[in-house]
Amino acid sequence: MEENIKFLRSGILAPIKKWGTHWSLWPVHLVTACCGAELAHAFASGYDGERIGALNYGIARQTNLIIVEGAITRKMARVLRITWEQMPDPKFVIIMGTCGLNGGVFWNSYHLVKPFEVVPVNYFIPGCPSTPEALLRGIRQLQNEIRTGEPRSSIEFEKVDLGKGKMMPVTPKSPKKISLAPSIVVNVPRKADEETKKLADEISKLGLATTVTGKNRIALRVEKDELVDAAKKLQNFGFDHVKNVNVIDVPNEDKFIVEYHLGSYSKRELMPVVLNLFTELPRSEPKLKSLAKIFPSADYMEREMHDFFGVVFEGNEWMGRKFLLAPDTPEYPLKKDFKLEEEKYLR
Amino acid sequence: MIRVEKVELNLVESLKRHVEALGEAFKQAIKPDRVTIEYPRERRRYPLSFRGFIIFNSEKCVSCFRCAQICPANAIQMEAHSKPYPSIDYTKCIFCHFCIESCPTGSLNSSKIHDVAFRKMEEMVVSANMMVKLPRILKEEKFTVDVIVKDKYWKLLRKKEMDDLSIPPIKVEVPKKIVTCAEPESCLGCRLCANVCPREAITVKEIEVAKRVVSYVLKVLTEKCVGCGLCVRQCPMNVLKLEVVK
Amino acid sequence: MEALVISHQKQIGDKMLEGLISGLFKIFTSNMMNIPLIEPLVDYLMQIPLVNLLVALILWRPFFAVIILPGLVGLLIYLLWIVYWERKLTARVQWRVGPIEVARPIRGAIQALADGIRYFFQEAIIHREAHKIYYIQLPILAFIPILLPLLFIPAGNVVGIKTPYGIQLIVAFIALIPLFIVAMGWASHSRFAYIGSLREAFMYFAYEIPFIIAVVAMIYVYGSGDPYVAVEKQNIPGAVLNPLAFIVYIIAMIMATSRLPFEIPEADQEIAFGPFVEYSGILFGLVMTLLYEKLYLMALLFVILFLGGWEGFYVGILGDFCAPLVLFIKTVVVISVLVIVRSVYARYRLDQAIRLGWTSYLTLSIAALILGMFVGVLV
Amino acid sequence: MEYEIKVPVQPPTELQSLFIPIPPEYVEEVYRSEDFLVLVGPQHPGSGHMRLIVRVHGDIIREVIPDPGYVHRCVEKIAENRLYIQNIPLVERPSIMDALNFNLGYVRAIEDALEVEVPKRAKYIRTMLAEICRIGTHLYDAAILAVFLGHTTGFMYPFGIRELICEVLVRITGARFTSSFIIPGGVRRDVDEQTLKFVYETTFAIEKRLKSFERIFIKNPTVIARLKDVGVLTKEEAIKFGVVGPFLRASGVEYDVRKVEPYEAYGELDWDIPVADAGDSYSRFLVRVNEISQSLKIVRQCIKNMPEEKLKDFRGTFFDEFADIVLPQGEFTTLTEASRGTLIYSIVSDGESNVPYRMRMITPGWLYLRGFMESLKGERLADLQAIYGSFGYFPPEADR
Repeated sequence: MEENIKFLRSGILAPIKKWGTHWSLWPVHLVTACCGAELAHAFASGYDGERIGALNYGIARQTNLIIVEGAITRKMARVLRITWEQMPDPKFVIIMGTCGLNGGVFWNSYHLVKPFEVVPVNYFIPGCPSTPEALLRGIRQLQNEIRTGEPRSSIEFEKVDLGKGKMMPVTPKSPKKISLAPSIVVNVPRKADEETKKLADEISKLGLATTVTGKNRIALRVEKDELVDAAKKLQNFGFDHVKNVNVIDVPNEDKFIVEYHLGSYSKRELMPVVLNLFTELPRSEPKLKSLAKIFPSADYMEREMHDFFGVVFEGNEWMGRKFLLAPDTPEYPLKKDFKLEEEKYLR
Repeated sequence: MIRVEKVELNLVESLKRHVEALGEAFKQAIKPDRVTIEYPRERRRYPLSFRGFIIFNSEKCVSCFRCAQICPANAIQMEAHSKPYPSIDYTKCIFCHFCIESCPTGSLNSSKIHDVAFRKMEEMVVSANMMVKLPRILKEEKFTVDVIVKDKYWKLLRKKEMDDLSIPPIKVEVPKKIVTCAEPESCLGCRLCANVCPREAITVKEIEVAKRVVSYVLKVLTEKCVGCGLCVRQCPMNVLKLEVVK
Repeated sequence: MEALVISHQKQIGDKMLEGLISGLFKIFTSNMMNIPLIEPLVDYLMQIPLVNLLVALILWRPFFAVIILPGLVGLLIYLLWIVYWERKLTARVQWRVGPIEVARPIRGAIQALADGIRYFFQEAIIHREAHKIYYIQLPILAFIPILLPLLFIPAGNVVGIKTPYGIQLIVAFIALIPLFIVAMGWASHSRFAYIGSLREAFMYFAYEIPFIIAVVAMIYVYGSGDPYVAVEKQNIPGAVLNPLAFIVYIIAMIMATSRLPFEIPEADQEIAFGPFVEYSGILFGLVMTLLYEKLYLMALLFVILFLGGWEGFYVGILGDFCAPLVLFIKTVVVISVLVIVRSVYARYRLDQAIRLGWTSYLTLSIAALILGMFVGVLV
Repeated sequence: MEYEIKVPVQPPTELQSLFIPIPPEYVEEVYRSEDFLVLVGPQHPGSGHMRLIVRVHGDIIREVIPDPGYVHRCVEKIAENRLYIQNIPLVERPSIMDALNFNLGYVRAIEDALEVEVPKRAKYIRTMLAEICRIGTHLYDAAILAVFLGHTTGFMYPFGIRELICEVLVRITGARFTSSFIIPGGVRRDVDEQTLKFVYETTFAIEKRLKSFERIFIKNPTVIARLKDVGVLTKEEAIKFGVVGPFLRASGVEYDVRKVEPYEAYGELDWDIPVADAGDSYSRFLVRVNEISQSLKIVRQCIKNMPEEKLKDFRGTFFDEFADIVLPQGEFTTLTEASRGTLIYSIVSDGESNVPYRMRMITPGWLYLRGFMESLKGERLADLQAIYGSFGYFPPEADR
């Protein structure tokens, strides 16, 4: 078998094989992130990658090129590897976009892996997103590599002598200022127009204490146990969907603030209003009744918040299981005690 | 409000639409409205506002760290040459050009280089000494294409010329500033400002005012100071200030 | 003594061989193509022993029809052309260029060759759960129903097997092809292949009956299943004689070869090429061309039934070669126009296609049949 | 009469080896009830970067369980570690074709907190850019819908037209997609007259090209056959599941943030919101097609009514102006009508740090995911792609 492979690589038919492979690099349809938009541009009318023989094709078995379009998350890494293994030999990988290189703007994200650790890579293309020209250049370089056998970058930097010296003894301070003991208040009263105030008064009549936090923004604090009742009351009042479920972690006060932003589509006067229904939970026992039964639109966001903070929404059937995150992600990454890598300003 | 009506197709309408669609296809097949830029053979001319690879002018740089600190991706890190100069890690750079926008002296500039493929990740970390000159890239093109819209019709105009990929540096009009000490009495004498200064323009002297009472005198060498503001940002007591020089 | 016996046997052997060769030669030459253009060359080659047998074989009409034109060689040329042309035409409609850089002076015409070579040299994966034997055999076996109809397709006096039931036989053999596709899906043992096979089977029911009825309608028009009669009677082209059958046949061609809008069994975006999902390398190269080959066969029959077959121009210098050439050119032109549907239509859903097949389409085909009967009486 | 056939059922083992967020009991139950699980995506020609676990009964979809998170890049956590200004490139990454709407929403939240007054010219430029992005995104979605229906020309035409939009963006902002152009208190730099004229001309060129697209795709009978009466969401369902944007309007709800809570220059311009009643895939698509023409109208008006004013150029002073933004204490929520629907930014600040304490970003994709899943129930398996495309679901946007 090895002899056969050797024959294919360097035997008498090798030039024909090289010629065929080089003009027929078909990228598999594996969209991994938003660089896919530029990939589509590169293969659409504007640049038409088919000109140079690269035809974007359906699935792994019939293709020979993977273009990793940006970020590879922990979930996607498996799929990338499976796809790569499904592809028949000879196969090539090009990574486009900074997300796939060192993360780009997501460089310290907890959910990204580096694709060059998952599959062997032939070419790297910078840019966020890389322009279609850059992608075509990558394919072009790969063609040249197949033809000539020597891999080359398409850029050469010219060095200029800038002298040698030392860095200053003190590292300059980071521009970030982070309060060590932050006090978080979500219902800071702000001035607003009359209509919002009137509406807030009307809602107050339901027996709920409201604060006007801006034009068309009303905050409403309830105790943990009253949340379901309040939600039912507000539903009768006209709020019919949840726009947002949010949890704020305040470790120095040992609490979670759980917010439901309610809105309305059915009542015209309520349409611009965002009502922030919030409650506080102890950090040690983050449990509350789910609102997914009353507002089905809250369902997925509750699952997401469970992923991020470990808050248990009792009654939501998805509790205890990961929804958005991969099984091997660090536990509850959005809690304040989970720290990300800090920036470095010196090399 | 526009109400989008529900479409009901009868046989005649349906046939008409079939004919329209086929007619459009045959029209395009005979006389195509082609919009393709055949990249390796021809290059699209991007405007001068294009955000591409970054060119560095070491003479203007004051090592103020602004580019490194504003970078959202932390792609710019300072590297020691004769002074600390920025180096760009293109494995992280997202071409937002906040650095260029932040540079108070205009030492960073854009270029039209963007179509680059690297073989190795290590090659993508570009030091300041490699950014001074416009890098050479592989060019296969013979034409330059302009996108023009004329009389409501979109055309590609091909010219047999090579596009110059450099962008003339934009003049930055920021008045020169130097640092002064606004409240000398609050100075702690921690020497952070002196140690962080890339030009060694600050000296801190200790003066014994009375017994066991020490005061510090902070002296700025105005001819050395370039107004980078690092000391101002570093000072824990906020005693330093940047002032405009006339 | 022994030596004598051996030499005697050898003599007998030689004689038998000689007899065989001369017999074959007689068969070949009795039915040889007459092409004035290459006659001097043929005459010269005929004087060289053994080579003359080969030349005679190639120019033997049945052989020429099946292997050269409109048979296998024609099929190969057609394949290279149509894959390229389809991509190029689609690109043209879509405001772009299509494959070109591979060979710029000839507008990239050898793109299909490059893809073919790439497929040929690529690893052919047989995945663990596939039924290994059938998985490999079926793409190759599928050539049987492709080659069999070629035997019966005549081009002038160049024909494989001459029979008065030619049209019926061609239709019967073409109807075998979907079986192989279904079997491929089964052998692949994959979810999408399974769904794709089912879809292929359903589509088969949707188009096959109207298709056969359309052909029968034309047989009524000509009063015979003999291609020669069909072509002879087409002073007015069949398309004009029975336009309904003409339309039904075109739609059947599109449906039977999984072209858009009826690209349901493959349905790239829905079930990822259905029965062919697991194939790779040269095996995929074979199965990918299968439907193009089917299209070729159906288009050959289409030209014979509706567009006057090989009757067209006659160039004296080409002699017998003219008829296959006319047939081939007509076929390729028909297909080249037909492939434009790929860039015009979206894919129908399976149930829509079947409903279409069993209602309006079947009605249309029956109307075509009735019309065919009337026209048959008149012609 | 139906006979029950008792066959020992063995769920496929390959399901265990994949990261599937459903319990094995569910898989077993599905296989016992004559159903079939089909995994669509993430490597599938007709799905984006997400997995859909489709439970089918014959050809009819019983239930769809989404498996999102394949492009979850932790925007919210990262935003807590960056300066306010550094978050601008971050928030536009989830949906790069719609970058300026995403950018605008975030910047408006900061401006709302700081109570900054934006120059009128800047407001018009922002509106214009947001609408250009809206056209671009609707074209992108149309293209994806087309390719899901197997209509490759329908894919190429919108992307061809998008080249013009990219050209406009690159001339104004310098980048094809991710421009990070809108900053608190205005835009990064002024737009000159020549570019504005080019944009004005371009709107007509786009209109002209769209005519071809209309003939070959929008009005194509095969497209209508595939999309009509498929994936219907009634008005009540749409409200219940919190669907947003054009998809909500396609179900008959007249809700558009630009109308109910006008921001930037939308209150001063003359335009309409298209609304359909059917709630099926085709009306979802047509609503967006109609929005494109409305957006073109807005862009033209913006250019015609553009006030003459000198805008500040931030070159050189960018760091000093923006690095040290500190928001007052409290929570600031803004609603923005991004192309695919309501985009919500909710920034919580502690009043001392120059990084957000918590930035919650809810994208339209995440909001209508539930409605999307519900609309699939009871449809055929082949319609999955048609409905997927009609929602224009873009996983990076939904996963953030």
